[in-house]
Amino acid sequence: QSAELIAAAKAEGELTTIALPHDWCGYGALIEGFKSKYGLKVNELNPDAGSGDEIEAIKANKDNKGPQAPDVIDVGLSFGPSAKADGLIQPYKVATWDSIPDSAKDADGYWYGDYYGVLAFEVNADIVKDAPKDWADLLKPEFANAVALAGDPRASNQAIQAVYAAGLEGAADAKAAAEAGLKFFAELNKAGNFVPVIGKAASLAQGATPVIIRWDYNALADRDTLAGNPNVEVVVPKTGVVAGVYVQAISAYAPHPNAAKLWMEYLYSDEGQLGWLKGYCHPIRFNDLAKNGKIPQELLDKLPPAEAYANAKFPTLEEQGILKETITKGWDAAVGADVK
Amino acid sequence: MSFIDIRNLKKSFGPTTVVHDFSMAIEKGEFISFLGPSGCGKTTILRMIAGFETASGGEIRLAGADVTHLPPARRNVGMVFQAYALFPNMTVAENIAFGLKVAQKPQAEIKARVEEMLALIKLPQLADRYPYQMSGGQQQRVALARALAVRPQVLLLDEPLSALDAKIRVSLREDIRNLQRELGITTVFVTHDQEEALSISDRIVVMNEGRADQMGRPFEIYNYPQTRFVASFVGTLNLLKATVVDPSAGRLEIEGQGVIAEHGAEAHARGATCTVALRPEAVTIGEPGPGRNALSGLIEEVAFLGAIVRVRVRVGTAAISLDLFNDPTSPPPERGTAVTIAFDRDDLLVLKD
Amino acid sequence: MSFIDIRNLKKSFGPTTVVHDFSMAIEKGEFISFLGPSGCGKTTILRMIAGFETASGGEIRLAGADVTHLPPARRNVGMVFQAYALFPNMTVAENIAFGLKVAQKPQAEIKARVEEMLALIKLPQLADRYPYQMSGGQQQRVALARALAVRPQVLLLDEPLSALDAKIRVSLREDIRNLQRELGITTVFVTHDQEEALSISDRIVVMNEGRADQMGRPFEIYNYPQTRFVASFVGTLNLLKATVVDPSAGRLEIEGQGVIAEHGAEAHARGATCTVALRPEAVTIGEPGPGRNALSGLIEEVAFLGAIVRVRVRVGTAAISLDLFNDPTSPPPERGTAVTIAFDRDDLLVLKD
Amino acid sequence: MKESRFGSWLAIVLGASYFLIPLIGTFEFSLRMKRGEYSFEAYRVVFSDPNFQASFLFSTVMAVVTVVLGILLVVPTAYWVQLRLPKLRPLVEFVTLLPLVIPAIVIVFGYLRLYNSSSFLPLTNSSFGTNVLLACGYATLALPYMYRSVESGMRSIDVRTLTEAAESLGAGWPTILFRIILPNIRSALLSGAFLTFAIVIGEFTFASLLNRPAFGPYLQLVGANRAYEPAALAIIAFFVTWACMGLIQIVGRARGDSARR
Amino acid sequence: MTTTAAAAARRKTAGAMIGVTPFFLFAILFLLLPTGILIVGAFQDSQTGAFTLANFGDLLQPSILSAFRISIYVSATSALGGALLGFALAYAAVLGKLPGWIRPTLTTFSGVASQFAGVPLAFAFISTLGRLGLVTLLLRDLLGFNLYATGFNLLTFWGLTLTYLYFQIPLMVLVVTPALDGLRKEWREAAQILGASPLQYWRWVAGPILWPSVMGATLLLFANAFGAIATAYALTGSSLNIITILLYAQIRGDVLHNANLGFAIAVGMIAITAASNLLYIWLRARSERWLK
Ligand SMILES: Nc1ncnc2c1ncn2[C@@H]1O[C@H](COP(=O)(O)OP(=O)(O)OP(=O)(O)O)[C@@H](O)[C@H]1O
Ligand SMILES: Nc1ncnc2c1ncn2[C@@H]1O[C@H](COP(=O)(O)OP(=O)(O)OP(=O)(O)O)[C@@H](O)[C@H]1O
Ligand SMILES: NCCCCNCCCN
Ligand SMILES: [Mg+2]
Ligand SMILES: [Mg+2]
Repeated sequence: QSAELIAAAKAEGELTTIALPHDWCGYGALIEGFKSKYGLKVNELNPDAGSGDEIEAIKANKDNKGPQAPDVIDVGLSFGPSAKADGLIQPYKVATWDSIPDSAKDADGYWYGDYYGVLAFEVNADIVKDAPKDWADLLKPEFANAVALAGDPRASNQAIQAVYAAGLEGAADAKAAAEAGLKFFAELNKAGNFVPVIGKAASLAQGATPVIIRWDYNALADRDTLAGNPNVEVVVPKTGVVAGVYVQAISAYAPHPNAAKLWMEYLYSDEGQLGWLKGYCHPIRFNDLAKNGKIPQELLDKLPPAEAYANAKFPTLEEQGILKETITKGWDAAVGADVK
Repeated sequence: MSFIDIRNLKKSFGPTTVVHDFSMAIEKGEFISFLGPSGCGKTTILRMIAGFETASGGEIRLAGADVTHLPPARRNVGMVFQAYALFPNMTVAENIAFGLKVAQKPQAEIKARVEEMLALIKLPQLADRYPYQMSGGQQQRVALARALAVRPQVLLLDEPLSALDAKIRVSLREDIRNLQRELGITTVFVTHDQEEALSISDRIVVMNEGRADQMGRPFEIYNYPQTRFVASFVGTLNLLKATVVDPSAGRLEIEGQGVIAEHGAEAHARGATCTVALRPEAVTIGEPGPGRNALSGLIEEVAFLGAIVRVRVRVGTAAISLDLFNDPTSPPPERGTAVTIAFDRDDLLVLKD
Repeated sequence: MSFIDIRNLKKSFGPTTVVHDFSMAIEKGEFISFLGPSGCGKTTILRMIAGFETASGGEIRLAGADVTHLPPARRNVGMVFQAYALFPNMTVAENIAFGLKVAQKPQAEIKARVEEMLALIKLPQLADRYPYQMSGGQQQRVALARALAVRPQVLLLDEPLSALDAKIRVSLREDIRNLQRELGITTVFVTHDQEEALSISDRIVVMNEGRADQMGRPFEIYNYPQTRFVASFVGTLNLLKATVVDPSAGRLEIEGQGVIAEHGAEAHARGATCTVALRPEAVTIGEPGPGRNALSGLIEEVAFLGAIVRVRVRVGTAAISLDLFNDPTSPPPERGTAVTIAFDRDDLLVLKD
Repeated sequence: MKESRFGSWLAIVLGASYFLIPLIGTFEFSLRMKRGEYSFEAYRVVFSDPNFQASFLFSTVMAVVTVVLGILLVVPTAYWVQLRLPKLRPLVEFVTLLPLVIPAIVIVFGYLRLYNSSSFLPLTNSSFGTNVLLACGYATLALPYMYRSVESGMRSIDVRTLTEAAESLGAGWPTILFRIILPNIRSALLSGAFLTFAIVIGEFTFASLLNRPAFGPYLQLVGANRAYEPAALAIIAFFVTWACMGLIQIVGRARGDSARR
Repeated sequence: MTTTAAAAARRKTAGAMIGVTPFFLFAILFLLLPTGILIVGAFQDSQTGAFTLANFGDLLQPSILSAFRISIYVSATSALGGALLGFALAYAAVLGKLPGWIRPTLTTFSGVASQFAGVPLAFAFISTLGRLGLVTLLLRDLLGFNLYATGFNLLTFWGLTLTYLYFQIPLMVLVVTPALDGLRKEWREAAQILGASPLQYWRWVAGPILWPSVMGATLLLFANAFGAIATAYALTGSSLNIITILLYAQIRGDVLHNANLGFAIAVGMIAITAASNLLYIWLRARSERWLK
């Protein structure tokens, strides 16, 4: 990183982030690392925010230079292009730009993929002796009242992808997969296996949702947090492996544009990328790092086996649009409880 | 110019008009009583003077200034409410001190005044009670003390003594009167107690259905009522039908018995029917004599009222009440006794209408 | 056995005892009045009879049954509250009908009774008003009607007429009395108006600081008070210091002027000082004569009270009030006139203590 | 009398069960942080964080400020509406209900558009200004509760008569409001204060998006993806807030306690 | 009325207007203007920002309509239940002749509980009445009673309502206590002495007097539940189609994000609140003729 950028960022003195839960992809450690490395202050806005919030926060703070205006955002893939179209983000190409796969970045540098993971089963191994290995297993009677999503398929990208993943195997296209996924959940629900609660570490530990379908990195972080109480097993299903990519961008109205750029440099440096990996997220430069042997073995050992990722499906933007349309609209009919 | 000048005051609540065209002028330092039947508008007028009710018409002037539309707090008018309206969150002492505190009087003065007031209402030992801990009469006295404490220019008292027994009532009314004289507070006093109104007032306004029927000094009001309403409302007047036998001689007939009226008969035609009024205290049992009329009748009812014993005598279809002084040694005649009653000719009032 | 039997009733609010050891027996159909200064405990006793206040001691029996701890609704007692307590959400008619509705009387009967009651209180035109739309006196009458409408066995009236003018008050108290007689309702009536108590009651209880000082028929209470408190509270008694000159002859000296008392002097020693009582209505201006005492003095104050004119005469250091009947044609002597006053020997009451 | 007391006890006992059992459930879970035994480990973790105290203190101060602001806004309004402007009542009531149905996030984004550093009222320019904005936001959120409590309190006293009595003694409206009306609607004010206090202590969205170090964001930061700590925090927050209210109650009671009917 | 009297009345009103000015100023600055932005947004196209009514047209989608319906249903049920039970509790505490400490304990507790919502509340109920909840297990193990065999399920409409009651009841307690305090003891006494049973007293006297306050409080509860999101989201997140979840999905979510449609939904919610407010005003006007 250029000394110039560091100096300019230091002059700004602080960085404002939004929607970065500390348990998410190792963000807690990354933020700490950034702070101590560059001596900048980091304002963390609403860690609970969704991608929509992040976009709205930029809009709302267009004219605000105060600490309420986010400098950087980390949003679901589809939000990148739309934010660009709305002029809410500004282009910046980090030093390691070229090692980011083209499929995961905007050619002009407005947004760029940051990390990905696959949907996995997070299992409370104290309760579930025999962890499910594939989607079909979830339908077994032994998983009565056990399976939860980590979000609401009408609102959460993660949950939508989960539905998609459940129907992916053997589906002709995204729409078919989405429909199959809905059918799967309808069955799961009918079988009494589906628990319509938002699965969380607490409900997992308490036993209300012993199986949660969520990003593997969240599941793995949970496993560490819970530290064996209960024992958590993270299983990537045999089939229907879906990967989700989030993208990083700098607000067009960033009050601290240089700090934002520095943050991007930090995240996309080897150090930053490994930071995400420590949080069990596959950084976007994973292959580049792996190729260059920059990933410590003990980090690799903690990840699910690489072959689980081998046939991971990265839905395209277009496919995402179809999923969103089909699943958000179809969900209520599939599993929603109606009130007479 | 009068101190309080009320002109053509009107008040309607929706469709019902409760005060019609009320006018009166009150001099500085005067003590005026409003006397009138329940619901005739006394409280309403007081509330308009105080500023709590907006007049529907007319004008109120205080010390020369038109205050018809001034807010109450700026009229320097004190008021004691018919329903006490003590502040429930304050002790007796705090209630009394309130107006002084608002006026930012020095602490010492407030303390002294509160004590003085507590002594006046004879409740020094209750200074720290809350309203709910007191009897009705005690609350009423505190309300009075609270209004007096600020020594307003104008004091409006809405039946301030109604919950008190005769003894404390007489003593308080004298205290009010003295304080009022001493400080020159112009006072309007609403009461339903005639004796109170008659004994304490400079002038009395007798009200009837939202109008002033008569204003005047107590003696005038009592002895020379100008309307039938005043005559019957103030005191316990006997109103009797009489037939005019000889207008110029004042000869009348009541229930077939001849009487003579000193004045007033000449206004009526011979043979006409008229109403005559007779005060109970003017009538005696027995004691006829020259210049007096006598009627014979039957004692119908004897009511012991204390100093007075009220006897109702039936004369034909008419009932005549008369007052005797209580005398334990010679009790009044029993019910059913035939008696002759008598009264001076000039006590027989022939009414105009 | 009496209908209402109150034995050794006590009531304390925290540290202060407001009713001490109150006992009395009331016969069925009797009309009893409580008379006593403000704060003496009248309301408290009524509330204990009704069951709103728990007695701190003693017992209340109604029709033979111990009701000391029975809830109010099961005592079949009616009550008119000092502060009216009308239901603000109901019209006048609904208020009056309430007790009948509760008793599930037929609609037609309720309607008839309400109309009857409205006529009784002379407010038929206000049937549809809400309490806040009425004057104080009107509200009080409604409260009375509401209690009377259910025709309870026992009626407790806490100053039910205090907000009314003399005229309607007299007429209402007669109505109450008639209804009470007719229906045989046992009634306890609290009033601060002596005339009212004296005229309406079978018996009167004079209360003082939570105790019954004297119970008796009105005539007794008024004319033969047994304690100094009763003597001074009921009526406007003149209490004078006298020196006993000759006990057996009843010769006393008041302010250096000799008088004779028919009775009571013999209880005192020669040369002793005693208190004598003299009712204002027993005293006349002038009119000395055989069997009468005379004192000379100076007229100090003349108060016009309506039927009566109250004159205060100063005799040495003492002030003696006397009552004259109002007579417009011969007004009372002016202030400052020297007069001789006279009274019968047997009107001079020598008190014991 | 006996029966009615029995009914009351029954209501209280049933109510207490309904309210306490879920708390007990949460509490039980919060003790399970150490495998196979009950411990206060989760509490230790929570209490050992210095930010816990700091953020709770910040929120407490905000809560007190908000309570005062809320009272100043609502009491005069409810008073005049009751006394003189009954026609405005529907409007005021509707306005006070709005914060319940408008998502907080919409309101706070609205604030950021209106009071940002380049607006006519650049409240977000300084942390003091932002605190002011936050307090206003909280007062807005508390408006429905505060207004309804105060309104039902005012309805229960004779506002008109008390006002007239005070006016006739020369009191101006501030005196009437603060010396007469306020003390007589104490229980209503306490209700409103409690509600406001609890809202502010737990509020997350406003504080977070305005970037203030409040307790709500702290809870979120610590708790979001943990299992046992959020339970412990919930219990702690619940009881600490309760204790604070007890304190408010005592302070509120100190004056004029005996004036109860 | 003469002109001067009318002028005076106007002036009095104007004086009072000044008194309510701070409130309206505040409401405009911190509530209405920010909300106004939202309302404007509801009329804008999400892409172009041009004026459109399409967002409102979108409200007519069956899923959104049914979400409105379910939200109203949940809110109304929990408001009525909360009002009833909260009133009973408040009554017991204020008028139930209970020991003095009960009331302050209850009101302070209610203060906290009324705002206890969202994830912690959902979790508390799951730990209590979920399939592995404390009570569920106790019933099963001690009494051999299988709660879930009765068809009970926490994660349904009734479960949500039961959970909502946790904050609705205390809210009712707090809002209605002052009104209960205002019941004068003379009214009760007067009713008693006229022979009324407690029930009759409540039916004819206390009930009608409290009715406006109770209705107002119930409306507050309704709006409170109507606008609630966190609890429902955490508890029955993906199974119950309530309107706030849809609204949040549009303005906050990771997927949908059509803020303008979200705003239109919010405007719809405001309209429903306004309608319930109107209903309340109408009901109250009918029951309050006796008030000044
Ligand atoms: N708000 C109102 N709406 C309708 N009528 C009313 C209202 N307030 C008072 N009145 C009527 O106005 C008349 C006058 O009332 P006001 O209170 O002045 O009487 P008052 O002379 O003081 O009587 P009282 O001696 O009984 O207190 C009464 O007939 C009363 O019923
Ligand atoms: N709750 C209370 N706490 C303390 N003292 C009280 C309480 N209620 C009444 N008292 C006192 O008890 C005494 C008797 O009150 P009560 O109301 O019976 O008087 P009363 O004879 O009816 O007087 P009034 O003629 O003034 O109505 C009074 O001195 C009063 O101050
Ligand atoms: N910025 C990371 C993607 C946003 C997801 N939000 C997670 C919220 C956790 N509750
Ligand atoms: Mg009056
Ligand atoms: Mg009394």
